[in-house]
Amino acid sequence: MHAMGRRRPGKSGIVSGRTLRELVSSWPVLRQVKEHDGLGRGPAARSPGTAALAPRTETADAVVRSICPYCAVGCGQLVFVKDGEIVQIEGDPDSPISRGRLCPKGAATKSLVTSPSREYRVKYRRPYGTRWEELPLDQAMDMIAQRVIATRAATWEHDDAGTGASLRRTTGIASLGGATLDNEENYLMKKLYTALGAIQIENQARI
Amino acid sequence: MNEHGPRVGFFTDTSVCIGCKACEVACKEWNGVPEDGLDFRATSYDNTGMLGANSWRHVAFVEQARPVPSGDGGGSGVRWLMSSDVCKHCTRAACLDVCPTGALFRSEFGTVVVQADVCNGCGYCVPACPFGVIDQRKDDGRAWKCTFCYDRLGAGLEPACAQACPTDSIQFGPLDELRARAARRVSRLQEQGTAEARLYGHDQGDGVGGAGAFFLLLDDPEVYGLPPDPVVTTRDLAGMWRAAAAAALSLAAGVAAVFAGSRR
Amino acid sequence: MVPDAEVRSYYDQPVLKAPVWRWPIPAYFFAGGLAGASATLALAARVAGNDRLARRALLNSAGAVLVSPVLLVEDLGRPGRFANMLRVLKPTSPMNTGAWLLAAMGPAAVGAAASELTGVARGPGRALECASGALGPLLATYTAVLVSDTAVPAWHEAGRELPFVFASGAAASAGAAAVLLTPGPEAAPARRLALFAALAELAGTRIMERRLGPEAGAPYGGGGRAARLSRWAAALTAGGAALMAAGRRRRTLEVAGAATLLAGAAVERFAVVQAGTESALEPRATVAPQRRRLSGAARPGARGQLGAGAQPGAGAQRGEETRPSPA
Amino acid sequence: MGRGGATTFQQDLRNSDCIVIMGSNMAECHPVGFQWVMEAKQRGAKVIHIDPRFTRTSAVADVHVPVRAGSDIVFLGAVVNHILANGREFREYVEAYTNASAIIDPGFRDTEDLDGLFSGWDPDRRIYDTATWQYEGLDVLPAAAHAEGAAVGEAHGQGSSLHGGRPPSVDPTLQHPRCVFQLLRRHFARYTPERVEEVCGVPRDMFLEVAEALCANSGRERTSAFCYAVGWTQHSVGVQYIRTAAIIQLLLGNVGRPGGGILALRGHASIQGSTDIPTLYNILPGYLSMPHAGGGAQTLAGYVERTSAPGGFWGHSDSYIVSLLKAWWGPAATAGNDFCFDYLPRITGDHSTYQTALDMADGKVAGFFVIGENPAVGSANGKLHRQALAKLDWLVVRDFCEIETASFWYDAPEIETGELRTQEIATEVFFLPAATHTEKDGSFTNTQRLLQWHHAAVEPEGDCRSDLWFYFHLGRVIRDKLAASPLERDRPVLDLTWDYPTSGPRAEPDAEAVLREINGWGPDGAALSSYTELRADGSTACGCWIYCGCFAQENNQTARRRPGQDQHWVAPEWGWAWPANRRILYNRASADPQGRPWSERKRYVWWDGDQGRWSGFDVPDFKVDMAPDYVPPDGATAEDALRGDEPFVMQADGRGWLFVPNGLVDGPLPVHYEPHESPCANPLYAQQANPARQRPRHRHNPFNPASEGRGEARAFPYVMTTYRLTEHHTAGGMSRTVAYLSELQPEMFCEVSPELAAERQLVHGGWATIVSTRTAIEARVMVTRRVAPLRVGGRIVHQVGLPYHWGQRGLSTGDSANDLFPVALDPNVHIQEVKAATCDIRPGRRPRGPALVALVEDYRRRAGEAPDPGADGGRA
Repeated sequence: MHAMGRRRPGKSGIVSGRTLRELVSSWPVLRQVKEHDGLGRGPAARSPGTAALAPRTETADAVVRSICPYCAVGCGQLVFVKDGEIVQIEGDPDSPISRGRLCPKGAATKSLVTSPSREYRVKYRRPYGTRWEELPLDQAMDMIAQRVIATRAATWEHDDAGTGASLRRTTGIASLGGATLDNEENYLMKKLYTALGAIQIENQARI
Repeated sequence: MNEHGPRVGFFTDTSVCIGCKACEVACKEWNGVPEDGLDFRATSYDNTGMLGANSWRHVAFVEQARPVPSGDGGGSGVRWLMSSDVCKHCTRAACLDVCPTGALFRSEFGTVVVQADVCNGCGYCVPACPFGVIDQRKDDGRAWKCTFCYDRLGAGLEPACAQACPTDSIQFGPLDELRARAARRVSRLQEQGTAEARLYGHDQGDGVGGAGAFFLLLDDPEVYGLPPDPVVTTRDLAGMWRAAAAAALSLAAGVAAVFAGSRR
Repeated sequence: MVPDAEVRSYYDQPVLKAPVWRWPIPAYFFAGGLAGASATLALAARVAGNDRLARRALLNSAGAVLVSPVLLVEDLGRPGRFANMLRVLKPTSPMNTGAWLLAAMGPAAVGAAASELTGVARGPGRALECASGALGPLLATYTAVLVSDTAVPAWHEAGRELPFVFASGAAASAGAAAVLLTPGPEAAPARRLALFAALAELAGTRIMERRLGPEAGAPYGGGGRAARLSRWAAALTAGGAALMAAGRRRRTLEVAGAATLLAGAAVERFAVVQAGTESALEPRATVAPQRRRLSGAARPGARGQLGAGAQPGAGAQRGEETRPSPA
Repeated sequence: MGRGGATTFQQDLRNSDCIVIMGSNMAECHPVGFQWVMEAKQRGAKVIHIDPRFTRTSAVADVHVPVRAGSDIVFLGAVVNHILANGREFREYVEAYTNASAIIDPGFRDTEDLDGLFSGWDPDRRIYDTATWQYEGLDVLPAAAHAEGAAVGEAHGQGSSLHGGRPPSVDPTLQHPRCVFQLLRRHFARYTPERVEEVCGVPRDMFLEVAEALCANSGRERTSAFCYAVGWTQHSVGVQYIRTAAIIQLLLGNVGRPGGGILALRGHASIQGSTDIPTLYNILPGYLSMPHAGGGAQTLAGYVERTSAPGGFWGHSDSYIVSLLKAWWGPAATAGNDFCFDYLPRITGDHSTYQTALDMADGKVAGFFVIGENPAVGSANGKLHRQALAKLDWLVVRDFCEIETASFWYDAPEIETGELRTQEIATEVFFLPAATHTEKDGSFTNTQRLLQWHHAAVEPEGDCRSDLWFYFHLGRVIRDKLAASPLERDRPVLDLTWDYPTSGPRAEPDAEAVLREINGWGPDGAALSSYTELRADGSTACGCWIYCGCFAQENNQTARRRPGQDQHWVAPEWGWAWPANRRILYNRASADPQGRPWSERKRYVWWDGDQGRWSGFDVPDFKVDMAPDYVPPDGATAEDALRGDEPFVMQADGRGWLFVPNGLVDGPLPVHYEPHESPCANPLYAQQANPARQRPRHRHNPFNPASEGRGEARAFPYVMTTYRLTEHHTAGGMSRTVAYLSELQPEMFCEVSPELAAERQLVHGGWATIVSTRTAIEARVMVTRRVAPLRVGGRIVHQVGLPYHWGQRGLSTGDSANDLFPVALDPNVHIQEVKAATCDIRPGRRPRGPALVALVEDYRRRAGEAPDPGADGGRA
């Protein structure tokens, strides 16, 4: 993205399609005299594009309060949005923990959430398959739900054969992950898995 | 001083730098600076190498076998220097002086900025810089360097690197204030026994008239890849023009001389 | 060479950035020199009444001056913005000064040459001839200032000698080029100019390299590319001069000598530019003189004593870099 | 001390007079939190970094102490010994606030008596009978419950529920030979500075400087803090590392005070959140233990009896569990059916991720969800996990990018070596793209128990969805499919309260509605504001009792953003910390028994006589109106059973535990054991390694031989340790796909000393192959003095440093260090030992294809599979 604001690249500083008189009067050599910048190292040399520069944070449509997704320090982040796209993520000066500062990963959060490596489509690999296939999301959800129900039924243990103690569980389904997720997500996972009787539920707190 | 307030600058206190490179990433993220190659350089934890068109911030890492002072459990005989290098925004800037198109200009904040919509890639600033900061970007042709976040300054914001720096090693503010603060910091460090602490680029009498981004270092500047006594080349320009004039005159005289005496 | 006090560096990496100029720039230094000196030669010949020599020299100058902007624009990162060279008037920038100079000199030489060839508007033609002749020497030597006005030791420290090297080179080129185009006796002054300038160039280059000293002048000695180019330039210039001298009677020898002299002048420009690249990439060339300047010892090679001027606490507790050399 | 979380908060480090960072590389792994350490240093605090390597933390620390990986307890134990031997403990604090005076059962035998074991060790079942560890005169749990007791104990936040309340016999003078104080003195008597030099490789005077710095910076006027991370937890005796630091901090009186405490530095954005509301097998939300199949926990009453305690807030475990059941099963949960307590599945032992992986490798697990994690690279013994994935019927992976766990079937290292063939892998794989934190609402809980809300900035694109969306709709689809089912087993699913409002084109569930359920509501449906309002009669519902109050007054307290500059330094109005927005736990201990601050300089929470309540900078971690001189009447229960001068409100005896009678499975006191794989014999005891450590034997989990008896392990003579770099994030899934981070650390490398490089002809900048019995990996070589060889037990031990961020996917790829490590776990929390193991290292790149398997086989032969791999040297 053009670092110095939106200017049509390649358009030179002199010729900008305005009236001849404007053109001549904007010629920096003349401005060196008018603006007392004899050596042409100051304001006279400034191009109209540079003068019109404004930071993306000022021209953004919205600023959203967020928290860095990387480590557990919990640094405050400000997410700037323009035309439905994230244009900048930087530290939140109001955070009493981070005071507007970030580490290299926190500073790279915009690159993370807009990374070209991100996937946007469901990918499906059939058993013994050799390549990915596409799959509509709702069909994938249906297939996963079927498999949960089928596996659960096939591996259900109502009670312990030996002691007769109630088990009401399945050891056919396991889950791993949670430390990078929200509390609300962890809650629904634990609630649903427990109701399904799945007990091999784990996350990164354990590694 | 001008109507935009006092000249601003950076004071980088390398004694509190933890080499995290947040400055490098925050700068690239704000300015859209391209990624600069994934090569392992085996130069301690520095895989950036140096400042350039695609690295406007560069954190240097120097591992030193430090003679273990007796008694002081100062650690395991190792010292690891870290420092975030940046364009110096010199008071007397060679790149600004030599730039033929006015792409480089002294901003109202006292910083030195390259205008990407003016630069025609003549490359003159590259060998002129006594710190080896600015460079031409391959396949783009133009010269690039730290702009001191000129667009952010315009809106009263702090440069991206200074805001991100976790330990406030990079401090942004009015240059005079920073110089006073730095002087206090270096004398306090020296009192606490860090005798090797010294300032670099703070002295307005040096060869570039004092840097707009100056440093507190813990060893000689060249250990960090910095020139010990940089001088703006423009200081000697007048002498060069005199020599050129003399040469021109001797050329003219020489040519005239060959016609002396005979037409043939 | 007495090894200097151990020069410390950051993993032996350069302190400066190597110049980014490619072949068109030294080529332009040669063309610009030729154009400038030829214009002066043409004026001198005209004044001396040697119209045939003046006409040839003027054509040389116009030809070279036409090639110059093509070379300059070719080297630009953004050729489409060449006009930005005249966007400001900056006396602190030799390249800006040179651009204005070329903008004046170019049309003058070309105008004079056109008037010479077509016979039209001989009056203004004469005036342009005088103008280009007068501006010629500056065009031939400003490029030396451009190169010296950088941080590169091999260039900056040669600030006083390089203009003479470029001036003599230009003169030799102009003389040789004139000889090529003007068989017969009218070329005598040109021949004398070529010989005299060639010797001046050889002497000038030697003086420059010696005055640079062991660090700044390093690229010219030793086995590097710049040293080879410099030796080739000297050989061509000396050879060309010898042939030129011997060829007083035999036209083919004279032509060969002129061509060799031209080649020698061109190669010398490439040598100087290459020397700049090598000098910028050698951290010692930048750091050692500066460190000596700080510690008050003037002579190169002197032990770097920690003089009064040193930074407070400089090196008081110097850690020695553990710098395992990369594979 | 009673809760599973950091006792202090990061900004409080500025108040520390001395900060010991051990088991953590804080400047690299928590750089922005590290600003507070620098703030303290600027004010004159002494910063000490104890780490096998000289890292970026050491570079700015006042002192770096190079310690051999795996010998931390010798160092910390010697600090305890230094405190006790020189009488440097904060006497009044220890007497009033710790169980130093409690007298222990006469049957107790210490490791000094049994050469490395405590009394009650059952070699066959490899567990301890903890009966002899109890306070003298207390009734003891029936032996049968032990296994379950262990599971229960471990559930209470790595801690500490005591059955039976206050110790009957105490000796306030701390002289009685069987009182905790004397046991402690005797236990650590042999942990001397000389021992530290011999075992840890730390020079004697450097150890004394650290010990003295801690002692000099403790007491009334000064406080010291400890910061730790996985450098401690990733050991087979990891929990005991933290225990030793807890003992030091209790002896020095630093717990509950500003600038003191123990700061646990978690690695992920919400790792604390994912143990508070645990996607973990052994606990329910709020650290309530999962009911165990054995023992008396069949009924709700039996469960409550096992999990509650006569004193302390655990006394209300009935109202916590009932409120949870009401939140989950709503109207279906009635007093008549034990509030659906029977719906809860029962656990029968260790179902941790490594045990599951071993079962999976044996084909016992059919379906596997992997949500924002990358076991193929992030878990120890990567080959085991990839082999296990190949035995699944179906696998669902949700992440931003196609991580190694999703692509194992075509680009795992085992595909290249031929150990796995794509066409023979039956696993059906669903990869579902996930929304990032900027594309969904929700809260993270950071390392200081602070819940902070992040707002969605943009809509997710394409098929990307939040995990809230995924699990809500998966539940909805499953409930639709089972709607007509008559089966008993489907009742828990159908009776579930699952009617969260959804909005927008993608029917995204309302995260705040879920948070409100977590917060809980009362009989009138209004959001509760404190867990003290929870009732056991089913009139209240609460998804997680310790989070009760995060939605007080019907507004999302976690979304509070009053700027730090507009509040005092504790900044209570930014986000919401559990429990009850307290920022320092046990802060009653920042005042003396009479309720007066120990000193003006360290004033924090104190008794306000006039108003008759506790006040200060923070929410008091105490019954707010209980006077300091309150003495509980007979028959008082829960927190009312505690005295006014007992700050540890989660403990049944209200005191900090120097000695842990219950709750830990490998000993009431920390003991130095060598790592599971160590080149050194245990210099202190015959018992080589932690007897209770888990070392599952499996064909995919071979072990390097422990040092044969007292000799040296020939094949794997070097210690290897893993760690992180600032520039990458754990297994690299969120950093190796980002150009600006990958270019900062582009390739996998190992760090070796110049001496080791010379010994093995390793070329700086070149390549090396690191080998263990699991596999061999390659890495670029970084020769550096920062990884010093250590003189240990009279000989040189070399260490190999391995960052573990790399894998085959992403912009920056490389071999994964975790592949080298075995599955050997801490018995309390089942965390793998990847901070210390043995290896060999050789120059050059590793062999490709089948030749790699051949190299590893050769090493296994040369190492001579010991008869009982991982045998304990002298003792089984």
